[in-house]
Amino acid sequence: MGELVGDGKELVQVEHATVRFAGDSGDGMQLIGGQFADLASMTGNAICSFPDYPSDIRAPAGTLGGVSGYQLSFGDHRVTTPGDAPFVLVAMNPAALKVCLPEVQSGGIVIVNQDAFSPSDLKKAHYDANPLEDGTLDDYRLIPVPMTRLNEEATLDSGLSKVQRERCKNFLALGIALWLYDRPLQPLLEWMMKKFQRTPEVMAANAASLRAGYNFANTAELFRVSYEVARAKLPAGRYRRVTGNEALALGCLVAAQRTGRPLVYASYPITPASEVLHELARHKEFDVRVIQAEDEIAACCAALGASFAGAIGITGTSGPGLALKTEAIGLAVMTELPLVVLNVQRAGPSTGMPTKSEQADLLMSMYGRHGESPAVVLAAATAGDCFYMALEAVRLATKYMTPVLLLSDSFLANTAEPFRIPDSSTLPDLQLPSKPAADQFVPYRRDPQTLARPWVEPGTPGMEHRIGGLEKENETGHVSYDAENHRKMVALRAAKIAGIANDIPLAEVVGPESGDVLVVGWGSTYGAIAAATGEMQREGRHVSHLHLRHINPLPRNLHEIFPRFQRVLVAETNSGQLKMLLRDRFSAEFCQLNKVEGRPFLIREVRRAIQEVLSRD
Amino acid sequence: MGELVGDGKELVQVEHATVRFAGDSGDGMQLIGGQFADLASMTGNAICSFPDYPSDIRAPAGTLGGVSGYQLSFGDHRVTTPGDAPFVLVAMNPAALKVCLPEVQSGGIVIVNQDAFSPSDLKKAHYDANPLEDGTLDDYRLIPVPMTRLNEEATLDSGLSKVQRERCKNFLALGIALWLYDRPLQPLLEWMMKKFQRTPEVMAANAASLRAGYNFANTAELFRVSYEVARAKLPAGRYRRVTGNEALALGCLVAAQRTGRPLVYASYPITPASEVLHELARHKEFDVRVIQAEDEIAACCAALGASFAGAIGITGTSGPGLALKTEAIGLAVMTELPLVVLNVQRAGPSTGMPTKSEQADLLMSMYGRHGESPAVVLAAATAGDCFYMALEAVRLATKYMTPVLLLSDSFLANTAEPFRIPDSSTLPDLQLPSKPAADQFVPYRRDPQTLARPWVEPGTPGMEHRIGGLEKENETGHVSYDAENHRKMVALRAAKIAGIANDIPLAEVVGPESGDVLVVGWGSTYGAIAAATGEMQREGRHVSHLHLRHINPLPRNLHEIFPRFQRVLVAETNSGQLKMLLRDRFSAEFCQLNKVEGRPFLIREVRRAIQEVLSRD
Amino acid sequence: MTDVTSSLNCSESTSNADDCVRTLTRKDFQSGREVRWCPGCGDYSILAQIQKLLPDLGIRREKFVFVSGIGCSSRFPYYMQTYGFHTIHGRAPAVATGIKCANPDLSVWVVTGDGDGLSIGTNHLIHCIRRNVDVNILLFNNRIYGLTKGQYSPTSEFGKKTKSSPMGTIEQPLRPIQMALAAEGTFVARTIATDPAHLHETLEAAARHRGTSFVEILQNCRVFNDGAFDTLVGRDADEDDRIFLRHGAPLRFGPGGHKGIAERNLAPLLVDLETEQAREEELLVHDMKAPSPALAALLAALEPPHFPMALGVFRDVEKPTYDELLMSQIESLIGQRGQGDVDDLLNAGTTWEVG
Amino acid sequence: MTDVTSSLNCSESTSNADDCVRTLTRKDFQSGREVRWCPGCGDYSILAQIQKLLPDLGIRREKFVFVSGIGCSSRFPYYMQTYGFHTIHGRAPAVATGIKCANPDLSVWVVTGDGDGLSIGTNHLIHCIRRNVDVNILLFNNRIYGLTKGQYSPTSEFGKKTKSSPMGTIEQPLRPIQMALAAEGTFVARTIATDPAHLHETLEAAARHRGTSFVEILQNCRVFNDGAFDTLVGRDADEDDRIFLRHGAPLRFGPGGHKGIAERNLAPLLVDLETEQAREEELLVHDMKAPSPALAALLAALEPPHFPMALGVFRDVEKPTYDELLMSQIESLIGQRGQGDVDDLLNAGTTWEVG
Ligand SMILES: Cc1ncc(C[n+]2csc(CCOP(=O)(O)OP(=O)(O)O)c2C)c(N)n1
Ligand SMILES: Cc1ncc(C[n+]2csc(CCOP(=O)(O)OP(=O)(O)O)c2C)c(N)n1
Ligand code: SF4
Ligand code: SF4
Ligand SMILES: [Mg+2]
Ligand SMILES: [Mg+2]
Repeated sequence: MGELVGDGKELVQVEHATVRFAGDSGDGMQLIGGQFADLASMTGNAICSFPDYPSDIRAPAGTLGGVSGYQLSFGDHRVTTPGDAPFVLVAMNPAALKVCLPEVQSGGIVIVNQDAFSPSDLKKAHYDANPLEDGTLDDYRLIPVPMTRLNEEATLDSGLSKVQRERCKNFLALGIALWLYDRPLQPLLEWMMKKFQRTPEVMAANAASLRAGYNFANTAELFRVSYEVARAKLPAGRYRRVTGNEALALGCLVAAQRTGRPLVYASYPITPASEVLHELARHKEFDVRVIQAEDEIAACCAALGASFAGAIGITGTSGPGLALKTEAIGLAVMTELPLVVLNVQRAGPSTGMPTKSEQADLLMSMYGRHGESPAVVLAAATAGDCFYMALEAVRLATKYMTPVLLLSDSFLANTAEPFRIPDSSTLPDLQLPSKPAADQFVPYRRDPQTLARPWVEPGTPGMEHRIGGLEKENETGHVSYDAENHRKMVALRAAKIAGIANDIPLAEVVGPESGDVLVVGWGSTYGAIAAATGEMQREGRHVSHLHLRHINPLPRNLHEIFPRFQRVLVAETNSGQLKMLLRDRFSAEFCQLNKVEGRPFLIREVRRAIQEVLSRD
Repeated sequence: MGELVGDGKELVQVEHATVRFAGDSGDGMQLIGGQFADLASMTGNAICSFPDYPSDIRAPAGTLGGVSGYQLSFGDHRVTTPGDAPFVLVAMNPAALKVCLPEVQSGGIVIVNQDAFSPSDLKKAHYDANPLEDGTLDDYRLIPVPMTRLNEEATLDSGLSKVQRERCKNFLALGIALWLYDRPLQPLLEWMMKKFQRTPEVMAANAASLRAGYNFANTAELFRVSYEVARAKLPAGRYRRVTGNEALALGCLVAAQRTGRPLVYASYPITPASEVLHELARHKEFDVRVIQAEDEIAACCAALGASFAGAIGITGTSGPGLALKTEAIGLAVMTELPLVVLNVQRAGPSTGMPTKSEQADLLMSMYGRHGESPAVVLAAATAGDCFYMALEAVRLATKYMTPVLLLSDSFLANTAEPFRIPDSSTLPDLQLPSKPAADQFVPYRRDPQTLARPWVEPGTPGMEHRIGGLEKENETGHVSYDAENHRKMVALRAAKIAGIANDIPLAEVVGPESGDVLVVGWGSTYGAIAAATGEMQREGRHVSHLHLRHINPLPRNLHEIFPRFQRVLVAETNSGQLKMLLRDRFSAEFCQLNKVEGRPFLIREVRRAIQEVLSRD
Repeated sequence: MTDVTSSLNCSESTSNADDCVRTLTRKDFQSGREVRWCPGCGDYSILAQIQKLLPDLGIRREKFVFVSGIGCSSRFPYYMQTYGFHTIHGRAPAVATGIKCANPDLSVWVVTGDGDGLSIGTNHLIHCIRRNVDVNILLFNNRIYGLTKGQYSPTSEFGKKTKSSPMGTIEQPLRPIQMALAAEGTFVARTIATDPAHLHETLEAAARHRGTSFVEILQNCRVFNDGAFDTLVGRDADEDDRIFLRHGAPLRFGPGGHKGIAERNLAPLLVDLETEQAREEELLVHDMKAPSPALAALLAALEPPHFPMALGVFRDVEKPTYDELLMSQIESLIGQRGQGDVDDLLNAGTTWEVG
Repeated sequence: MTDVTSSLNCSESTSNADDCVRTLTRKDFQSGREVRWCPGCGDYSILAQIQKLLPDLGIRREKFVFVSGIGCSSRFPYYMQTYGFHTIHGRAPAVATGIKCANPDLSVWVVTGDGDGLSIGTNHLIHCIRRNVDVNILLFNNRIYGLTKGQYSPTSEFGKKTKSSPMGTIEQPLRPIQMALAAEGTFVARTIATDPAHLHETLEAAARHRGTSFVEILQNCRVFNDGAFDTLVGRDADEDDRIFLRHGAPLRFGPGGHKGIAERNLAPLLVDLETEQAREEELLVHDMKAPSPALAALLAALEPPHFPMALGVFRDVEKPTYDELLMSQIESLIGQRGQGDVDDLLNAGTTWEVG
């Protein structure tokens, strides 16, 4: 149902919308996407966005390899994914159109820069005919806009060079989108003021373009309707936008601050984990000591050495790097030192598809070490959760003197979502256990509660001691090859990790406490599963969602929950790794939803799987 | 029942006996142990032996750390372990007595060199009192022999130096043992002839010592009885003694020979795998190309490079080294090249107990790689089986173009047992599939039967192509980030490995085809499980044994076998790794027998576990 | 590289004519895959020179193998119509060693980067050079991590600001030539992608050398470290910043060769020949065969602003190669013992007959 | 190592008196664990000298950390009554880097072997030296893999017969000193376990140096490579086989110092001073501060039979250390921005209020 707007156009209420901006790497799509996202958030919508830029090496302008896109989804209720399919596509050139069109909803709106469809442009995008004319777009509402020309006119007397003016084009596109979703320009203009302080003429030109786009949409009657997405009821507070990698970096930094120890982050660059390194390198005022190591082995060893010396030692990487860290993680298990290993997963095996997302390192994180070598394994569920799970990783590592592997993935790393900024005083307390007195100190004498050994760093008078990778004699920590002692130590190391189950939150069922299907997920699949189960619950289906953030150890209460559901659907973007862990420990009727395509679940894929399971027997 | 022997002593028939020789590293215990073993074999017994020498760095003479022992078990029927507990201990000094006594059967015979029990000797062994006098040995039949003196007398006119003569002492001890078990000296004297050809006086002195020991036992009435172990009914043929590591090396060499390709064995030394490297380095006349690499990463990469170039590329290591090879093994998975990785397991985690035995690298072999990265996993059951499994590893690697991990362990590596020498013509045929014609060649076009891609090595005209670790486009092998293609390739790689189940032997049940308990084992636990289940079967229990040599993929028929038994007892020297794999795939009532002490199962431990399971409900 | 004569022989040529070495052209070495480096990347020029060089080596095309690690530079093999292996980060020299030992008749080329070869891969690079495995190693040095979008590398200059060093690096750069010399490389050279002629001649010398040839190629990363070598060659070049090494020739450089390098107490000394003609005979004379490492070490350390950067061959000496020695041990043992017989081996040592 | 003065201060001394640096003795550094090297192993003498040296450094005992990899040599930390970390094979320099960055006030020592440091660990060793992390690296070079019972190592001489090279190795040995110099080590020295005085003085110089100190210690493996260095020091020593480097002194050696080393075209030249007194002033003068690497490179390559092996300090120069620079960046940023405030950081950038 739509109401009449002033100038006779209709304003249609929608619950939710998905928009994608796409153009050449040089076109500034990430910038305007981010601005639209902030604006939508500031004006009260729930949002989630995902940038996808060209994989690795920069491709020539105008080619398919060079397309850079930014998709966001916003709505009047909780939005947990960037959206299955855009309703609006803004394409700055033929390549962008070609790459993105397949995902656009049929009947969706396609806004293109018609000035960028010259024969040579078309050729670069491998178009034989002009898609604006050959019927390619019949199923869509095509809105051709002479963006280049409009932008030129709008910025004519800005005093900038042609090239500089050309660069304002993206704001013209943004202006159109803002009109379409009935958004005010003011906040954006203010942001520009700040951003381009030092270059007022650039500011002016961008503002002119922005207005030009907005007004053009308004006057040229491009659209029969414009859309309104009502405010969402979000928890009150101050918000910012974060990506998963930003949140990981923030989490590590804040965690170290709360322990009162310096953070030593040792890492070797690798896609998609490098941003954590970049981010932390920028905050040395927090006594963050960043080591760019010569390789992942050195990075993990340096982090472990730092932990031995009393700092918060953290290392971050992705699959191929994790492979190289396993031996050092094993050393952390034997020496029972705190160590946090961030693994931002990417699609494998081997070098695989470095920029694509997958959850296939779970079993490696659990078992990818020789010998009986138990460690804590955690997984962040959302971009914002990366922050909290980093705190949790440091909490468990230091409290239990153990390596902790924290899993994220390429999708989480790049997804941006509004993050409710916590007041640091409300964050978990990471007080470190106090040291024993020198005359009480025995290197492997454990806290009866946690089974953790004392953390006594070099520099502490009177407690000089030696540790290493050879089996330790119980309590003394001396080297021991004794059979009985080995049995005991293997058991103690296992018991220590298992015992952590008593110190983590119980698993939560979202939806009916019992029913037909319980969808169990972990990590970045949270958004799609939450959306799919949420929808079906609203449709009255007996479908619930349980999301695991602690994988080793698992929450204590799973054995109570699983029996309450007819079937347990384990959904993960791998071939069934969590399923295997669950089957080993629980006897429920497990079904699987697996996707190994280097892409996250779509909401509809999860729905379909649940329906399929519901329709069984 | 005993019969009278000539000189009035009794000759007692026993089915089976276990003897241990122990002394200082310098005392030549390994040598006489080996000779006793050969002699027992040659005179028709079944045998199994295990040396245990000081762990790593050489300890001072006479100290506990310096004790070197050799235990063997021989009998009139199949012998599959070195024996739970020695019936006879020959101890050359107090340290040897102290280290070995705890394992000797009470009532057993303890032969010591009484000349080596001076106060200073006792002190080195941390004996406060002389165990020969203070009742320590009350539960045993102590036979003190003045070995040093007897040896001196026997070798007096050998013309050798005192030091050289001192070295003959071990043969004196051997002489006593041979008399005790009623063995002829002749074969041994012949062996000496050969062995000491170039030094006749050394030969003479050793022979004199040997006779002296034998005669002393005979005349000095040391023993009321001597023992006879009747011939065993063994498969006819020519035999030799092999350790697991020798058999691995032989297997790799012979396998390569049968493919007609050179063997490139690239390795970095590590206990307990180094002997494979040493052994292969000695056989260059078989065109064995041994590369001692700078580390395990290089070793695995060099072996893989060799495979790419058309050779049989094999690398060998133990746990810590396997950790470093995982990334390269992943590359082998993606490039679908043949690669054999030998992992002689040792006790972990981390550096652990390098000389001790454990089976705790199974899950790492299965899942210790990032991404969905399936590989073949095999495990040798006995020392001799190491030879055949090496052949099997090369067969599967080359036929299916896949990495194969072959697991052995420290116990198998060092156990020596008689090996029936095969006629090479009877060994499996390892013919390589023929290459496609140049115009037919597509790098990732698969054989419909095996799903293997063609193996075309550089140097082949007209088939130049490129491979690598990035995801491959189906068929062409070009780099591809396409989602659908990735899904397909992940599935194809998995299907290829799963399909191998049709090309491996069905699992065999030893004992009743159905019953109360099926003991499932893998790897080096074969001997103890076979002995325990064999005994209990003879006692009429409905207990059977199934031993897995192929772990990924598993034999096709397990799902038919498991239901036929009330309970399935999975026995392994780890915390339950195979059990986890089985629980994920089969629903039987699984019980576990796990031992993580750096030591193999004793027969009685397996028996006890089976009894415990039998006694349930 | 492979013995040239051995593979010139066309009698072993197969049906398809273009395999006959005489007919090979540059085009024969283009894989046809779309070359995917950034516009203006220095890698293009290196690819072009290699494709130009290979036909002249008299080696059959199927005998070439290009092995690389991971990095922009390491995409190289995909563009060559030869056998190629794009391996994992830093490990190409180890893979190449395995390839060469499996088939010493191949011409094996390693393409690596300053991160691939001197950060994660240093160990393999050094041991490959030390063993003198007969492979040609090309290290594309752009002094940055390109593929991962611009972190500093072990060859980045001290203080360089990058994504991972916002306040500037605090690490002294490694000098690839120094490392290769210290590992006693038998062929060690430096060239630059922007000087096609020098690049070509250096690559050819490397190809003709038996044993490990190590070539550092200065290469511009247009996107993340643009202009790093502009003062050496090209429009903005300063002739005082470079010196070309020529075996047996005195060390002269600068406009008109009016400058030279002498030595005092084994430290380099700049000589201005315009003002001090006399001292011409004091100039050091380049000797790439010098048995002592001192001269090469002196040259490897020369760098602007105080000295010119040396381009050319630092060392070129003959030593037996790893693969030769490996095969000769095999042959000599076969000579002694004869071709191994499996049954004899199985029956070796103490054996006995049962029933 | 740690700034001595800073830790001499006894006011911060704790109750247990023996922590006060003035009272420390050799015994204070003995862990009491039974030392488990083979009888006659060269490692014993190194352990003794270290335990003798540490009390004299004026550093509180709790500030010493010994880090090792895997090998006989790497058991070292267990015998020291200091903090110690017996890590994994080849990785000690990386672990030590983490330790030093976490607490720059510690005196960090790395103990490694020729296999641990120059085979599997080469990469970390080189990058640690290049970064000039303020740690002391002791490489026990026995030219063999001891712990794994006698395979050849990267420093084993060419042709050596070992368990893994029954026909002799086919690899040219690495020269540890050359590698350390090429990585631009700020302190590079060689000594030998059988000369306690020289060992002690070299270790002390290493300890006093700020930045990475690299010391190659020639060490006899009694069991698997006995006598490897007998001609250098001890009963069977030949004075012609060794030369002791002294800063500022001419390179003389041999009985009565009657021989010396000069140079021609940067190649070493043997001078017999008995026959050619005159040439005395031609002798090279050792300069461990030389900015050019040529002299050190020349000396590092000297080896019997033609030349003596050089013992002593090849290079000792001052450069800022990695850990200093790391901390100074932190301090300067705190200077600019003030101590970081977590809430400010969380609220940085674009934020907005909801509800
Ligand atoms: C084990 C592993 N670690 C890290 C990476 C990520 N990575 C790929 S290339 C590269 C560095 C590339 O730099 P360089 O070798 O100089 O090559 P360039 O791109 O500059 O040509 C890194 C860190 C990886 N692919 N694998
Ligand atoms: C990852 C790994 N690979 C191999 C080994 C086996 N290993 C232990 S020490 C060693 C070499 C020791 O040689 P060196 O460093 O010279 O020390 P040394 O014993 O001679 O003092 C090897 C290969 C190991 N422990 N870990
Ligand atoms: S990033 Fe740099 S090195 Fe990589 S392709 Fe682009 S220009 Fe070349
Ligand atoms: S093996 Fe060699 S290096 Fe090791 S402890 Fe014994 S003598 Fe020393
Ligand atoms: Mg680079
Ligand atoms: Mg050594």
